[in-house]
Amino acid sequence: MTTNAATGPVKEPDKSLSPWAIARRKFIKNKLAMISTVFLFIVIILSLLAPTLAPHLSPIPDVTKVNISKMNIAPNGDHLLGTDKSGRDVLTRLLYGGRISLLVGASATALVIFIGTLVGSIAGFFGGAVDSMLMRFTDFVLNFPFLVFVIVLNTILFGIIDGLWVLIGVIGFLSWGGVARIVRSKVLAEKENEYVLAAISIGCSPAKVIVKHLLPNVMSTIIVQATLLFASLIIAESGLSYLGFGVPQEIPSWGNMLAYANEPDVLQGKPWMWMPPALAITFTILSINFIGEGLKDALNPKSLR
Amino acid sequence: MVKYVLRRLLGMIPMLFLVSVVVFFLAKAMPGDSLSGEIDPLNTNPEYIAEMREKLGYNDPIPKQYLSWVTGFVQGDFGKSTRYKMPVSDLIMEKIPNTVFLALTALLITYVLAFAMGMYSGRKPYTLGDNLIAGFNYTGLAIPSFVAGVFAIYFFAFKLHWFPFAGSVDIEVQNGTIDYWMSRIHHVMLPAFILGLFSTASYTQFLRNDLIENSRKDFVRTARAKGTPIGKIYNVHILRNSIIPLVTFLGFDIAGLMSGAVITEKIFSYPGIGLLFLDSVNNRDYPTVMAITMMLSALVLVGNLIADILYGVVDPRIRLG
Amino acid sequence: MTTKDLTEQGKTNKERENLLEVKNLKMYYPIHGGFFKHVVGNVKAVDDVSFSIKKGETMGLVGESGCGKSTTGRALLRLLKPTGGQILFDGEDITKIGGSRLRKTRQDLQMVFQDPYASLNPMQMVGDIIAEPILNFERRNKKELEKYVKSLLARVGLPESAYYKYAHEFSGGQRQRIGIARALALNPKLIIADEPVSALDVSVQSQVLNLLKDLQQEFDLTYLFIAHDLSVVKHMSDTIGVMYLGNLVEVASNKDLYSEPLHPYTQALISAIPEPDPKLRKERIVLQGDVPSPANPPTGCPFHTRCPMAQEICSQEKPPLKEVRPGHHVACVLY
Amino acid sequence: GDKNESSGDKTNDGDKDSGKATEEDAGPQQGGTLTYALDAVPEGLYSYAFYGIATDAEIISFFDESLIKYDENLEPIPNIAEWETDDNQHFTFKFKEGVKWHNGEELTVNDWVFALETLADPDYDGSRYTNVQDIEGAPEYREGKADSISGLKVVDDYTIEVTFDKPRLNNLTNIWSYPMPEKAYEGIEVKDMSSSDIVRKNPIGVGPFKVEKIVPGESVELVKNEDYWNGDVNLDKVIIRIIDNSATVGALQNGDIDMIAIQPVSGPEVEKLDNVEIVTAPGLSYYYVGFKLGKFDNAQRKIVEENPKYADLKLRQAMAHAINRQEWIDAFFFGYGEPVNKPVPSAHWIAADDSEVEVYDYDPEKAKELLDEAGYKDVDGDGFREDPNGEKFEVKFSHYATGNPTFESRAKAITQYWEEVGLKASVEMVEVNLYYDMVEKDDASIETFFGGWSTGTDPDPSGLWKADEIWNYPRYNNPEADALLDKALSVEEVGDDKDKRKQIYAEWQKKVTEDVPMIFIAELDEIMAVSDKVGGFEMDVSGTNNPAEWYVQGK
Amino acid sequence: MTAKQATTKQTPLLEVHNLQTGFKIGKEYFNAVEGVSFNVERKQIVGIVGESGCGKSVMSLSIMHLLPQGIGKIRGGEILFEGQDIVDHDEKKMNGIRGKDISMIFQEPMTSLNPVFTIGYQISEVLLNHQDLNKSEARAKAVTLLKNVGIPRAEQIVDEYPHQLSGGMRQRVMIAMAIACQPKLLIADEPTTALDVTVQAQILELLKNIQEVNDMSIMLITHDLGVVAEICDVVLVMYAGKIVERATVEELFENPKHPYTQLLMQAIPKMEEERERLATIEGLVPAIKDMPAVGCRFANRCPKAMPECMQVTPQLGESAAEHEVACLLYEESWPKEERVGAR
Ligand SMILES: Nc1ncnc2c1ncn2[C@@H]1O[C@H](COP(=O)(O)OP(=O)(O)OP(=O)(O)O)[C@@H](O)[C@H]1O
Ligand SMILES: Nc1ncnc2c1ncn2[C@@H]1O[C@H](COP(=O)(O)OP(=O)(O)OP(=O)(O)O)[C@@H](O)[C@H]1O
Ligand SMILES: [Mg+2]
Ligand SMILES: [Mg+2]
Ligand code: NI
Repeated sequence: MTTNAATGPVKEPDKSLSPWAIARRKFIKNKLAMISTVFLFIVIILSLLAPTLAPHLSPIPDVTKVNISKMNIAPNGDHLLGTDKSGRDVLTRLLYGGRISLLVGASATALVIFIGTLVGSIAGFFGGAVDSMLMRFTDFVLNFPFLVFVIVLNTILFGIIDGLWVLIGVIGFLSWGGVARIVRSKVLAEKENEYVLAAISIGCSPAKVIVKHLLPNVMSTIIVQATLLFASLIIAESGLSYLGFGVPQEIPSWGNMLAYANEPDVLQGKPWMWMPPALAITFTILSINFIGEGLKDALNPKSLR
Repeated sequence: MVKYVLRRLLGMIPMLFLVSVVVFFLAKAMPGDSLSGEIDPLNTNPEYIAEMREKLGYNDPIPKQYLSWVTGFVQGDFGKSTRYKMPVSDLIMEKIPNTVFLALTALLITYVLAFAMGMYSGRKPYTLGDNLIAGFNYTGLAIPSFVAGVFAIYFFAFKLHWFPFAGSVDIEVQNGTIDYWMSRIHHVMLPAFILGLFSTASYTQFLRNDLIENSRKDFVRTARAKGTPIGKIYNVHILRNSIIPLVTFLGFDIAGLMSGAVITEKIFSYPGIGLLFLDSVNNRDYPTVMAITMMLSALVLVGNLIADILYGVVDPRIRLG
Repeated sequence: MTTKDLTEQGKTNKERENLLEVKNLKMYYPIHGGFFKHVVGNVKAVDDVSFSIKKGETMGLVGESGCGKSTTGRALLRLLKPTGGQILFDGEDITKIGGSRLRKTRQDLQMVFQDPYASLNPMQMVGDIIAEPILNFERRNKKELEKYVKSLLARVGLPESAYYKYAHEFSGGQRQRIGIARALALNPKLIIADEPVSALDVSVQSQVLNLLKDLQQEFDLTYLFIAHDLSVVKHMSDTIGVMYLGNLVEVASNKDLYSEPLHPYTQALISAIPEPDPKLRKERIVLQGDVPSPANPPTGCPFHTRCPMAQEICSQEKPPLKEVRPGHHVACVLY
Repeated sequence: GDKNESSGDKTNDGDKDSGKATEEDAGPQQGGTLTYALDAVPEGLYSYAFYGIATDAEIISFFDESLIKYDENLEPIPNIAEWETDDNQHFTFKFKEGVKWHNGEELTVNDWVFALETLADPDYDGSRYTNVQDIEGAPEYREGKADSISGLKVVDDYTIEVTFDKPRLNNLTNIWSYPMPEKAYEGIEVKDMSSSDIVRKNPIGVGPFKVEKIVPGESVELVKNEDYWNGDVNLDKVIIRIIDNSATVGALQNGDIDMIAIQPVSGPEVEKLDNVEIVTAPGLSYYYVGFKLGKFDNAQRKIVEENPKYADLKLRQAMAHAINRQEWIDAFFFGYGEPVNKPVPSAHWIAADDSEVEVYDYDPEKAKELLDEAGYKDVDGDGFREDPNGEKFEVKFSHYATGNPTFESRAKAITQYWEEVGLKASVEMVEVNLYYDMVEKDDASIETFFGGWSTGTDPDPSGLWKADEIWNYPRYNNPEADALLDKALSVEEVGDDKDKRKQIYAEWQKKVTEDVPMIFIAELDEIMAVSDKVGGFEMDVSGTNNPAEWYVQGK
Repeated sequence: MTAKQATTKQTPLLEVHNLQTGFKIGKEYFNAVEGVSFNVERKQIVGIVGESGCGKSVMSLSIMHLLPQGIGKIRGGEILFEGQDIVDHDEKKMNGIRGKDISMIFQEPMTSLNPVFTIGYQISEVLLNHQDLNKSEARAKAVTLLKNVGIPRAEQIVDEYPHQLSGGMRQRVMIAMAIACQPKLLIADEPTTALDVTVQAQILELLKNIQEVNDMSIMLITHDLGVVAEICDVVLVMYAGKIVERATVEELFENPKHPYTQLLMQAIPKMEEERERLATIEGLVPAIKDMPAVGCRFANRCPKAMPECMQVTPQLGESAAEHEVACLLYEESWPKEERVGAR
């Protein structure tokens, strides 16, 4: 029978790229995204290495100690970015601050993505009453004006739990609604594809259908959302810290460092105190956004079907 | 349509109820007595406090307290501000015009700019102009609004003297005159721009991408096959489709801008709801905090409703009924 | 193959018996409306459909888009929960079962889907796609499994190297073969093929049709073959059911249906098919209008709105499916 | 207690003599507009009887005045009214004639009676009843047992006799000295007064400027009061603007604002500006580090428990010696302040001389010695001292947190001083409102705490220091000290003898400094940034001079 | 049919000579249509068949200058419409032709209409583009047109939106739009593929009628040989960007010559005859990047392929003969014994 003959392109049997591999290739080809990735990577590495690097970069590597004799020094050979109003080295604090800002951004993002994906995929997959219930709840959470609730909750929980985790928890709990909605709508759309029916028909349990079939296909959306969220949550952290409702003041974070711009003397007189964190935030966000764009292009499902 | 709106409004009630429960318990969870500004904070006489607590119902069971709070609330009695010693409703009414004015201006600036830039970029993607606009957008998205605000004051107010650095109006002009409104506009421009910066950037980018995407749609080919000039295709056929999502953002913006105004109002000392809120949190003025929180939550709901209605209006595929 | 047990093997030699029997199957989709998303109506996608398929035979199902073919197929596989009626598979009513019982039944019931581009998970390797159904039911040695999967690939005409590839690297026809291999993996008794060739070019369509026929012989499969193209259905099936607006309007053997279509709809349908022969240009029965919405079906005979032979009574009474000749059922007042 | 808003009339350039922007000028000019800025939002209660925060008072001071004012020694002197008393219980006040409210009504003693009765009214929702409660009959009036205050006897429109319940030396400084325009309040119930337009929108007074327009939360426009009773007003107009802290320097530099009371932190930046001068005056507030020595029972109004952790005097003394206050002040207050050694600001007339009190200068060696003596020694070699029982010892220091990032570092700096003498110390930053709540309720987590007091013109420190006062946050409980405070107020003991009174207060201050219930850290200057174009401005410990005397040049 | 009467004297309505259309992939252009030549006579229905991806749509879009901008480009050849070469026409000139002289309908009636404008607006637009009408006249005409294409309730439908119509109705609207200005040529790119058979029959009927009434020519693209047999006069069989066979419809079905055509015909199940097995064509149409430079493009899938097929590019005769085929089997110059003659 003729149909028995192999019909595939037999020429190159080893060429078999997974969709992820294809996305990776496309991403690597995207210059802007790659530069941004490298930049972000450097920022992360520098932040992680802060304790190791600090002694080499500054004569006063302790970020918490107040050095009355070294306050408000403009950038010079010893202090490359100067010192702040507590006589702490700005560069050192910038590195330590990166840890916190990135940690807050990343943990809150992880929390948001986790809750959002869980709720969204369950609602989307099961539909019906489960869906309406979960989506009502989502609407409910989305109804809280973000900034307002973060401020209120943070004020309440202040001092009860360690400040940093309060912030992460509060931001996380208030922000997952959008992700849940997007994941739900993606799952709904993806569910229309017959491979989901196929998976059920071959005996996959609902959990397996969600985890093994739906989520990998929704993952591209989730990843892109995650990058956007990561960026906006870093901004949220800095904004809240700027207003005084964010990371506890004793912990250096970019937002807390930026809060110095609130001081009447700093804005014009001592730009070295707030410029570095402002630039660090701006460039980090910029690079995350570019990475997000790159991922969006790379993960575009149109390239697969 | 009217029926739809009514039904939706009705549907908000359970949601508002839940929000009110949450707000109530949050307020209860805050240190201190939160529901009213009636207790004189400077009077530390224990008998006085006990008497007032009894009088104000703090010793009632929680559901009863909630009930009395919420009934007051429904009747427009939001309590009395502990800080300003005046009814919260009056306080809010005093500030809200400013915030609304700010938000509307921001909205206007956002949409005008986003349309101008988005249309240009969408029609001429990958050109120099598009790249410049993209550069502006990415910067707008990456700079935290308070950094942008602080910068803007520094340059536009202090260095260039183009705009005032604080306030909502020049006090010396007569209320209601042309000068008065000019002064208000003059004052609101800079904060409104900063407030709308993020949306401007994201809408521009959104419109651009949507235009490009829509320009690849089949109906564009149909229009070309009809002999319709390309300019008209963009300005009518494509734009009309791309506007739909943008217009619906409008609804969400309403609430978003109001709460986003917190930071902007603070930086520009612009006396609106945002500043009032911040001030109230800082001063533990719970009745005000609660009222504003409730108000903004309700506004989110209304915003969603408006978004849905607008959606129905601009998109013939969605019929409201 | 391996999973097949002996008693059943014995049965196939006997007089052909019904493998699947569908009685009064109803499948309504609720229409949600209003703020509280309550049910405001039903799309009667399948409304009281009965038929049966004999072991080893092919039942064809034709009808226009939206007439409920896929819904029927999916309901049979219990991918949907039927609103009413009975589905007897191998004598067992599977309408009400659930959980692990249902999953067990699905071993014997498999489906080939319409859209070759959407029915394969783009994130899975072809090997995993085909192996997955097996792993859902039993643990298998990895090597052995791979061998088995590769043999299946070979059987559907794909190279072994396909095992490590992803769906996006294949053409529509090849993907459809992968889908068939997946359906075969569990060695099912009944395969529901939901428009397996609609999305394919004629040249490729013929490959898939040939393959399906070959497999039927080889594995003694029973098919429910769904298509909107009457000539394809005719080519494949022993009996053919014609659906219109959720109803089965005519069921007959392959030959009878073509030579002697009874229902006016079937007649129109056959006449509407453009024959690839310019000499056969003939006067056709061209139906007016479109298929009405199943959310709001006409009263009485569902076809009366477009029927050239409609009578007064047609708009009032819904004619039941009657056996008017041996093996030839039709639902029309004319008979 | 923030009652330091009365204006003085004598210049005191303070020790930071960069002020006196006006010396070389030819003389006051007429006309022009002055823009005065505030960096906090007023609450909008524009009446002395009802306002809550100093920002509002700053605005009120432009359009209303007190009957009496204070000189640079904080001695009361006549303003609108003069007084006589023989026994510090019965006073006769004589008002100036022809003083007019902004609505044209003449100010009479009835306006004052009206004010006092308002404050004593049970419906009064302000916080100033304390300023009338000592008048004879006021408590009865408040309880509704009388329909007038018996201690007030109107003789004629310009003369009134006031009787207090008993003679006190501070009766005069304590009594409410701000009349309210009775006519303007006509028809307004006391309970509605604070929300009435006359308080919020169209306030009137007897001061040099009239309120023209208020934009809530943003600005106030005042115009010259042509009928001002006390001489000519130079300026045509005063605009008060509310600005954000961070805009202060820029706005001053740009000339957008002419005057603003600034925080020390802005000082150095403002000093750099060519067009702005800084005028300072000693303030009436000081910062301290308190020790929680006990617990207060609110119901019994007494200290019921002693806190053992800081009971050791030597420990407290050592901790005081450990802090380098001068360095700390220079670092965080840029020199706009001085170390303070006693519980009374130095500018106050009752302040004892440093030689009369126990002074704890920066002396880490002494501190270590004291700790060694007290048994706080490092026994386990971790670099920090353990307590006399050999248990780990850690000083917990609480400081309030606002958006201000320097608070944390200044708190941290203090703990670092302690660590330098071997005491392990940690900082806890607590949100400011919660903080005072916790301090007041003697929350267990508060051990040592940072605080600031602003004293009023009334020299009596009882309210902050006596064992039965809730505001005695350290829970300082020394009956001898309390006795001294009582003695200083007693007419029998002291009579009119100011020196004697001061002497008793000095004794009290010595006692307090010996006991170290708190470490006195710093007293701060009041700082005003004033544009070069402003003339006639003066400021001393009692406040600024009368705005009527201010003027602007060049316009 | 009409075709034969019209052929002789006049110039053909449309003459396409050696048309080459390419797409930019990466930095290079690859031809999707490679040297296609054919004529469309007046009042003729020309059918174009072929597998998916063999360049049917690209060819028709080339004629209309509707190739995706910046990606697709006509790279050579001539397109003579009524004797005038329109290859170098700019957008403006083309706008004068599109919708007026040549119009086009597409496969997807669902997406080809703008979802946010009323049917009336979209039909009026083409009228306003080309005729001197005011809005109400255009609207009135739109109603008439809708009636002409057999839409019931035309007065109401003009004010409805596309989503309110079924697929068949939308395709009728598309047709109404296409014939609004009585074009001389209608290009229909798979107009019935997305439709059900009964609706397809309606649409084909409609096209036939309209063609007769309006005296226009139709280029009908389809992959359904049944449709071709149904209404076409002349058929072009395309494969991989080239025309491999051209014949009148009777001739082609009677006597298909090219192996590709033959296989296509044998691959479809027929109603009237019982066939156990269907013919199949293994493999796929090559992607435009992988087209062989020389040789017959069908050679690698052709069961009758000879070694020479890989080296010699067969040419389609340009004569107006009734039946032309591009296959070496029919080249006169080729050894006779290896040639497959007519059956
Ligand atoms: N999930 C669903 N919810 C609501 N209605 C549905 C759903 N799925 C199908 N329908 C409706 O049920 C009817 C029958 O659909 P079905 O998919 O069974 O038709 P079909 O005969 O398979 O058509 P096609 O040939 O287009 O595949 C259609 O009107 C369809 O709109
Ligand atoms: N925009 C494009 N970019 C790149 N290649 C394209 C593009 N459009 C079409 N092609 C290629 O051109 C070739 C011909 O495509 P075309 O759409 O003309 O095929 P077709 O014969 O119309 O097929 P179908 O029957 O599927 O419509 C295909 O190989 C296709 O991949
Ligand atoms: Mg179907
Ligand atoms: Mg095509
Ligand atoms: Ni075979």
